[in-house]
Amino acid sequence: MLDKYGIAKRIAAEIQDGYYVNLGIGIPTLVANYISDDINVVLQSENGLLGMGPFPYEGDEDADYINAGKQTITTLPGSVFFDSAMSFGMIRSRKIDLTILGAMEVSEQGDIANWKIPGKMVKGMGGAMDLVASAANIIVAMQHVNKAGESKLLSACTLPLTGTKCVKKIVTELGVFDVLPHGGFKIVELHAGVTLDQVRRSTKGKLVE
Amino acid sequence: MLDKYGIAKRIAAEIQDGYYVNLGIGIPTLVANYISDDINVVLQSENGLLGMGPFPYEGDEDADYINAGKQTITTLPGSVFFDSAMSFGMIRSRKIDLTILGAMEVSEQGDIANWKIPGKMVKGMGGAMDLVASAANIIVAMQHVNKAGESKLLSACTLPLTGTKCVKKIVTELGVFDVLPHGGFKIVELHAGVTLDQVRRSTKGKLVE
Amino acid sequence: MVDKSVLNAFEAIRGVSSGMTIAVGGFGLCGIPENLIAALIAENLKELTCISNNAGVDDFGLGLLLGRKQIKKMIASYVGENAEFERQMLSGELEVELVPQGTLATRLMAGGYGLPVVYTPAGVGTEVAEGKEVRTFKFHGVEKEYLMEYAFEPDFALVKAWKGDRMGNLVYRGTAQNFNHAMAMCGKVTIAEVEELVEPGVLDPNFIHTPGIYVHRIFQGENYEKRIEQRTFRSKD
Amino acid sequence: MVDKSVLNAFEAIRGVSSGMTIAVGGFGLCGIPENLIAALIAENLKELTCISNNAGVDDFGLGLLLGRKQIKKMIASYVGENAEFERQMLSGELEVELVPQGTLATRLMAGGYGLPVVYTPAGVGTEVAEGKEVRTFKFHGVEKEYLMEYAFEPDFALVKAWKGDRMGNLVYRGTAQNFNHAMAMCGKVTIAEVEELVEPGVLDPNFIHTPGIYVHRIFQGENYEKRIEQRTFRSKD
Repeated sequence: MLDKYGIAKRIAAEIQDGYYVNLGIGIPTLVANYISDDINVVLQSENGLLGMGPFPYEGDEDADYINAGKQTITTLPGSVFFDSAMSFGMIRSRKIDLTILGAMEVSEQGDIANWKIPGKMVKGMGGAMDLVASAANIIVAMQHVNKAGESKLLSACTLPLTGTKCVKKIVTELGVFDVLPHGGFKIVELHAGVTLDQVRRSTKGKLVE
Repeated sequence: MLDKYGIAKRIAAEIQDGYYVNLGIGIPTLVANYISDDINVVLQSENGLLGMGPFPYEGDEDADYINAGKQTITTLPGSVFFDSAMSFGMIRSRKIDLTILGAMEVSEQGDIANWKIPGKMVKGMGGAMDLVASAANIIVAMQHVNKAGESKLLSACTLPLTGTKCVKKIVTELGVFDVLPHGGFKIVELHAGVTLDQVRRSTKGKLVE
Repeated sequence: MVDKSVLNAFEAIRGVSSGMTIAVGGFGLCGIPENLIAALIAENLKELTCISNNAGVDDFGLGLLLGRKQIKKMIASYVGENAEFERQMLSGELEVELVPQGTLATRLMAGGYGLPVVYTPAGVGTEVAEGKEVRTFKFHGVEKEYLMEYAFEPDFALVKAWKGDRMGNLVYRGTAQNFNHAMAMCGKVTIAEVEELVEPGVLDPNFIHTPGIYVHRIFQGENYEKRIEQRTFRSKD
Repeated sequence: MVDKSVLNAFEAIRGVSSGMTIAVGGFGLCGIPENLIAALIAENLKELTCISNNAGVDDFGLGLLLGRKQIKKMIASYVGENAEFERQMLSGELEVELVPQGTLATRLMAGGYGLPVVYTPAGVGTEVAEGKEVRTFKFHGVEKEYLMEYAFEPDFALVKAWKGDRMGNLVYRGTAQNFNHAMAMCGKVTIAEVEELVEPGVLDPNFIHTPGIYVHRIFQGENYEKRIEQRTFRSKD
């Protein structure tokens, strides 16, 4: 079983040399820390930056240099700033090779719900709907079950959708799952110490073993 | 009766302080020479320049600095270069206050034909269709009759159209004419030495005296 | 020179009146027009519809307007970083229209590019699609559904740039560009505040982000706080 | 660093083959990719569909490809500055599709912005509208007709910039930017030749025209002629 750092590390292994990657807030942000030094990757921040660097040194924070999570960041050689319209232009035109984001629910068809819980304060979808509607490749990083112990891998999402038929892969604390083109969560691997039975019990949608 | 320089000079008098103006090829280009020093005007060249300056001094010509007529030009303080998409973006969003261009025919409804003569080599419409379709205010600079002596101010254009219901004013060697909202060429002024009769004979479309 | 400079924020917002729709630049608290927001407060304009990616925090940015109940409706992609916003929304005092961030940016850009509508795949199959035209296009080799979204045409656009000249040419710095450029392009009237106002010719004509033709008034702002929302850093060891 | 630099034009055009659709940057002879055009000639690629605002002159630019009958179809806004073009067009050897200049630019931009179609008023009521969807929108306070035009998705985009870095970031100079930026954004594969290739970090991240993400291959061109089509000047007296 993996903790959130383990999930982030496992996802980092999916990133290939030359990729442009958009990392969502939460576990996806952690992925940046595990990208191999042997490959070259460019991180996009949808508020208008390609080539996101690490946090600045203490005292060097600059209010004009932030990421989509509103955190102060730095640039790297070759970084580019641009406006929001171009940022989503490159997202829509599928120039981002991989999008990694969190989710509350994923369906066996690849639908994703991650922005709204009816009855609770809704903060908004931010850029998530644009990202999931356009990305060529989407990996979801999330816990396999919610705080109430209910599966987040479902036949159909119960929460309002963020996008449909878009998630390609899910990495949870239990394992790695591909969403099959015709539906179903295909077990790609189980993490160390995880039993098939554990995954079966935690997965409500169709599991392909 | 005015020559082409006179027509250009007369049109220049229509330009107001603070205007952004797009000048077409031919007589319209000459208009720039007659803009009063008392007003501030910005010339747009649709290949990607706001703030077109005069021709460079001999020897200073720069292949990277041209206007839409492919002539070498210079910039002025406050000039801006941009790409073709933004250039026509500002044209379509009606940021250009005045467009001045030549025509082969204008109809009493304000239709304009200036790009194609069937049976002759067609060079293309360039930016003319975009300009006439979007400009808030269009003045046509042209001779009143063509080389065969036929009126170019018609009930309906006979040549393939560049745009419809768009021309607001016409300046010819004979006079200045407003195209009325419900059709017709309203005589605004006759140039020195021009008789009403002369205009009547040279105008095939509906003349409003 | 076509001189668009005005003295200050108060002169700049002349004509902005209660009930209007205004686009306000910035992403979070980054790149927001601090001086113009202060002037809207001082003039006590009410019933504003604000198009802005976010709604500020309780004591800064658009949160200041919210606190004074000057905003009737927010059109944004991500809100609720402040308690008063949440209270007003839940009580029904504040109308909120949530728009995907890319759709928001593209609708603003469309206004500036003279495109009446755009088609985007964002929100297809979600509640964002409700009541909207859905149309299938083959693009990038895939048949896919798209939503038709209308261009924004705000009465005023209030933006903030790093530098600008008296002719209205604007240059942004870092990620403070964000929504400011697209908003500047689509305002019926666009007002820009800049950290440094320069004479025409100082800015390199090759590197202007927003050409002055889109900007109607410009002034040099003062006392920029440029607050940081999430100060993250690493230690130097 | 994601390094996109290649040695020269020949390496850059690998994969371009006869029958493909290519977008070629430039306005007149300004900002054309001279080295890439030379490579297309040397490789003798045929049956090309070229999207380019113009078609060069008899002995320069795309005119060189026309002279060797390498072009099957031109999609352009203004052509015929060369005699061979006229001859081929009149004889039916060359197919020509004339597109309003703004429509051309916007369809290219649409490709790069992931917008499958755009609506433009250009050409409404003219022969350009034939066979196209016409739709009325209220925009800028006016009800008006617009034509639906499709985004371009050329197999390759061949562009020329002033400077670029190995990561593909591009900067243009003066009006040589013209169609190059929009084309660079929409190529399935975009190849950029630059007058000066620099290391990442040399170009100011605030002032990049085309972000490297849009560019797949980049190289430093050589022997630029940069021919002037209409040399106009004034005397110094």
